[in-house]
Amino acid sequence: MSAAVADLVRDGDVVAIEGFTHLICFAAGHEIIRQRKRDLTLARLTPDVVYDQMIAAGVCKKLVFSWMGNPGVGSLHAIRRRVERADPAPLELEEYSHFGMVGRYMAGASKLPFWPLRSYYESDLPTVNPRIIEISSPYGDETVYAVPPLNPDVAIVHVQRASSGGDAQVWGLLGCQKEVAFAADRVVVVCEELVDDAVVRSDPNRTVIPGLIVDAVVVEPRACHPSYAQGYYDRDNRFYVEWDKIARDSARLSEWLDDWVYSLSSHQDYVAKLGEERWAQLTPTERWSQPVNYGRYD
Amino acid sequence: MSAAVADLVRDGDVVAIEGFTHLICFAAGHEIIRQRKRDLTLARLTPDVVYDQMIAAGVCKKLVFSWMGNPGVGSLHAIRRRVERADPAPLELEEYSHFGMVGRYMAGASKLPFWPLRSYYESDLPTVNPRIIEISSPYGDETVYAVPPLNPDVAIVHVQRASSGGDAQVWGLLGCQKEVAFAADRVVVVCEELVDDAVVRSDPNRTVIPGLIVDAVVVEPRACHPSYAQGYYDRDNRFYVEWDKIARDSARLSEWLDDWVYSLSSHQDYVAKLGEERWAQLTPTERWSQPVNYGRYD
Amino acid sequence: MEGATPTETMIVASARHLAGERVCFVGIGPPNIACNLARRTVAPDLELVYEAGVFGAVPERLPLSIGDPSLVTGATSVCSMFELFAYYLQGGLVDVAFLSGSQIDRFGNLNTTVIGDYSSPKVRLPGSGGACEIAINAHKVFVIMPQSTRTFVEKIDFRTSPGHLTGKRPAHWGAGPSVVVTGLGMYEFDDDSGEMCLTNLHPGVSLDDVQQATSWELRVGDHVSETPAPTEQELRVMREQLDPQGIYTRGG
Amino acid sequence: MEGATPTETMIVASARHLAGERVCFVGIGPPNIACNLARRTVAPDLELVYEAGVFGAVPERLPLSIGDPSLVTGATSVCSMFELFAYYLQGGLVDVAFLSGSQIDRFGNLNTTVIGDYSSPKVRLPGSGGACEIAINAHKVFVIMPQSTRTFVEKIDFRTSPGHLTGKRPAHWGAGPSVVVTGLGMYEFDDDSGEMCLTNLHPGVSLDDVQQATSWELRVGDHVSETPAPTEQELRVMREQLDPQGIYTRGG
Repeated sequence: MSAAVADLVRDGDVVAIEGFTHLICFAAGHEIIRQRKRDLTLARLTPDVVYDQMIAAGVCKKLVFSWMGNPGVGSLHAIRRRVERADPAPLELEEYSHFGMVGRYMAGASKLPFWPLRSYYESDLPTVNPRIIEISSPYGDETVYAVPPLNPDVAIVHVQRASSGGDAQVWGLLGCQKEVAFAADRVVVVCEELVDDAVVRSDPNRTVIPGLIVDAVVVEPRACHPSYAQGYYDRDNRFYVEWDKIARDSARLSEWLDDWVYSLSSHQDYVAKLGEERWAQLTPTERWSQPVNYGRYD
Repeated sequence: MSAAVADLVRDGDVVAIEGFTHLICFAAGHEIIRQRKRDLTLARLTPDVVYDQMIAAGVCKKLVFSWMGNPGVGSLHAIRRRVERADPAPLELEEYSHFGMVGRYMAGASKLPFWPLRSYYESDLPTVNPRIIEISSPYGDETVYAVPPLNPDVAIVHVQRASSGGDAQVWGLLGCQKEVAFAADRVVVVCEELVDDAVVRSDPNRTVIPGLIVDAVVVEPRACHPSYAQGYYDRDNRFYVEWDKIARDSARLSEWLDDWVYSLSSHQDYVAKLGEERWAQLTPTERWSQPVNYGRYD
Repeated sequence: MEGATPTETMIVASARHLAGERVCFVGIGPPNIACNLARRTVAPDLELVYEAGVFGAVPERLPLSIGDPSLVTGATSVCSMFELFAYYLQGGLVDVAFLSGSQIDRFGNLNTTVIGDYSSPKVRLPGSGGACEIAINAHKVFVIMPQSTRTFVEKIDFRTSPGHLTGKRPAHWGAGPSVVVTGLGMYEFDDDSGEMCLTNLHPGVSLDDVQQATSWELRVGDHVSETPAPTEQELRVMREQLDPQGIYTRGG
Repeated sequence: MEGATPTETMIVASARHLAGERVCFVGIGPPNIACNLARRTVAPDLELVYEAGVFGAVPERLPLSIGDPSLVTGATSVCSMFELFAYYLQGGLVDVAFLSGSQIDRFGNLNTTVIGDYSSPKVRLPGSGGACEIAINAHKVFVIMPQSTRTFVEKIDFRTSPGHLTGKRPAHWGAGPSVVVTGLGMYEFDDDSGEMCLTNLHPGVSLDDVQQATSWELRVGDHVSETPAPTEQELRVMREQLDPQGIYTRGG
């Protein structure tokens, strides 16, 4: 992770760590903090705790998003301090809706100059974001709204399993992992497990990202804590609740960053610091998919 | 199949039997011929042998498509006779490219008034199809082309396995099975195997069509011959080659329709008439996917 | 059994309104409990859609976020977010969607973006998420939110999700907010004026109470009924199965 | 080993042109054999993309259609046709695509739609399929087709797929046709005029032969080489592994 972030994330980049509640690569966010990257524009549908941490640590000057919050808990206090009180510095916002952000990634991935959707009518969002523009249908009176493509400099995408070549498979919630990867200039795939190419090729319909577009493959189990990886570990709700208290107080937040990010050298240290008991509580019992027969045609 | 076609396919309908080389439901085409439906508009990216048969049988007045041919073999002679010589009747054509047809289904499924793509520039296609229209990007000088939504009255979609509620799973080539089903007013799912709801639910990422949008579920194994179903049977190339000779001669084609469609009462008869030896040749050896663990969260 | 809290009454009243509905776009918290309560009572065939990309969820526990893993395991279908928003929501398959807000006006327009000015907000709220497109494309919208003069306001500070605008919505949108359920009562919208209109008072709540909790002069229906109190069965399902820790229903 | 047929020479010459390429959008027939031959010779890392939605195919037999099941089993990824066209092709990941046509003009514009008038055609051809978007979006296009005065024409009857138009292509498209390989020789396109220019004659073919098979006055490069004859190894791979029945290579 350290090498991938050092090589591929540059000061001033547009960076997207995606994953809709699922497969959010907190370990990558922590490494970016540790390497003291600066002036990043962070993109993500749902800036949640990982972006609150990164923004508190000062890596970010601008946020592109559609919903900010601590999901199921409340607010993101570090972000709110910057937005409401410029404390300790202002934070630029560029705001869409979920479907708008999805469309932006899809336009980026498809090299389309815009993406059309039926949203934003009579909302105040286009008035505060002039990049959301009403356009006409060529087939009648109807109008739709357009959003512009989003092509991050770097996308960091967590997946359950990948081959050493970067062919990556995901199950459970897909979020925008595929779309952001195809839209980005540089792609880091972080996986729970490195598997043989033969495992990937046994089920090609499960492949979400081809190694072709991947610049680095990082094997980092449990990298999504306190988020989750379907089948590997559960969401650690206790952490989300605790974060609310930590983040309300900027001194306490700094202390947390010291204890859990700056003073650790890697995510393995973080995993160890959480302790095996905590991990045991987060491990689900198994529930396997029924396999399918692709057949051999020779 | 007989009841589904009788109930759901009506004279004059726009009907799409989709499946890109894979999962083409020939049995549904034969049943439509047997029931002597008339004045259908047939939509499909690749009108191939099944549409040559249907068009020869006189069920169709108009074809909406992007590539017509006998894949890997040559022409579709019954269609060419109608287009080149109005023999025995003219056939109206509405023509796009593959990506244009895909976009039309996606616009239909998404209730968008148009779908944008980077194609058609400096091609003669927009000059012969005025529904392909150049539009401007709201973000700069760039233009793209728009195609209009396609919402078939009926989509007939073959899948490998489905639950009795119509939740359908596909692996191998996906074609536009999902997009056409969401775009259509009425949906017939034809499956190789009916499975327990629990099988579908063991792997929700594999579900392509939810029963919610399905009007009839037909269990009809081997319904795609001479096309194929990944893992179940191979493409019967011998038939495609033979069809070239059959279709060149309209008398011989009529005879074929008598022997293989009109004089049979169901697809089961067709399967039996082909003979077990032929089916044995078409059966691949097994090649199973490696299952994945979704985990139980309770 | 202990009597219902206002939140419990709000959830039960919402659940009952789901009778006869088929496809429901669910938010987390009270709407989620309402939907799962409805599946066990008035709407056994209700299919739950979550914006994370899940159709036909059958969660074995109370999901703690909109993308809880328990929504995935055993679901009918998991698709990309694009497909969920494009084919299910925009495609017109969603019968009812739940929305909430920090502010609502008499026409059901909702604010989840900011309190105060957008560029220098007093309180920065989460933003739209999927709410803007949900408000426009779902066949109808159920609003579920607490009621006070801070939430029921004359003029919302930001219109995140359009309701009945200033009285009428375009015909090619979904029908918009059809019911608002709060801890005090229930409201529907007048067909002609698009204005919120009191139809129900929850047990123990007076007309004066709801007017006191509303910043505009409330329109009152001809026949305001008392919401039937939650039954023993409804309370038991909610307290024992859906929210045993009382996280959402009793502020636990 | 028996000498090469013109088709075999055409396939081998195309395969050699794939040296150094990474991602190739494959059509069925000769292009498919050329790509698989290249993978076994000059371009072992070549990734094959098929419009049916396959990336990284490793077919165990010669695929008989663009969507043969052997393209799926063991592939790296199978995606929807939308994703294939949008993310791989339109997104700019395809380095080389093979196209063919019933007619080509000196600028590499291709016709696969009709011979004669569109509304009352003499011969109705298959149409675009994916060719129109491939011609515009692939980084470069290799054309592989038989050569005669019926195929190399002064003016094509229908422009299905744009080549170098009347000399120049817009800068934001892919670079367009870069090489044309026929049974007689090979051509590249002049950077300034966009015109097809003979670079190679296949063994035993004269300049007069190719001019006789071309409806316009052919432009000839300064240094026309003879295409090196297919090697024993190339012929063996093609005849023994890729097309043992000679379906595409020897008209079997």
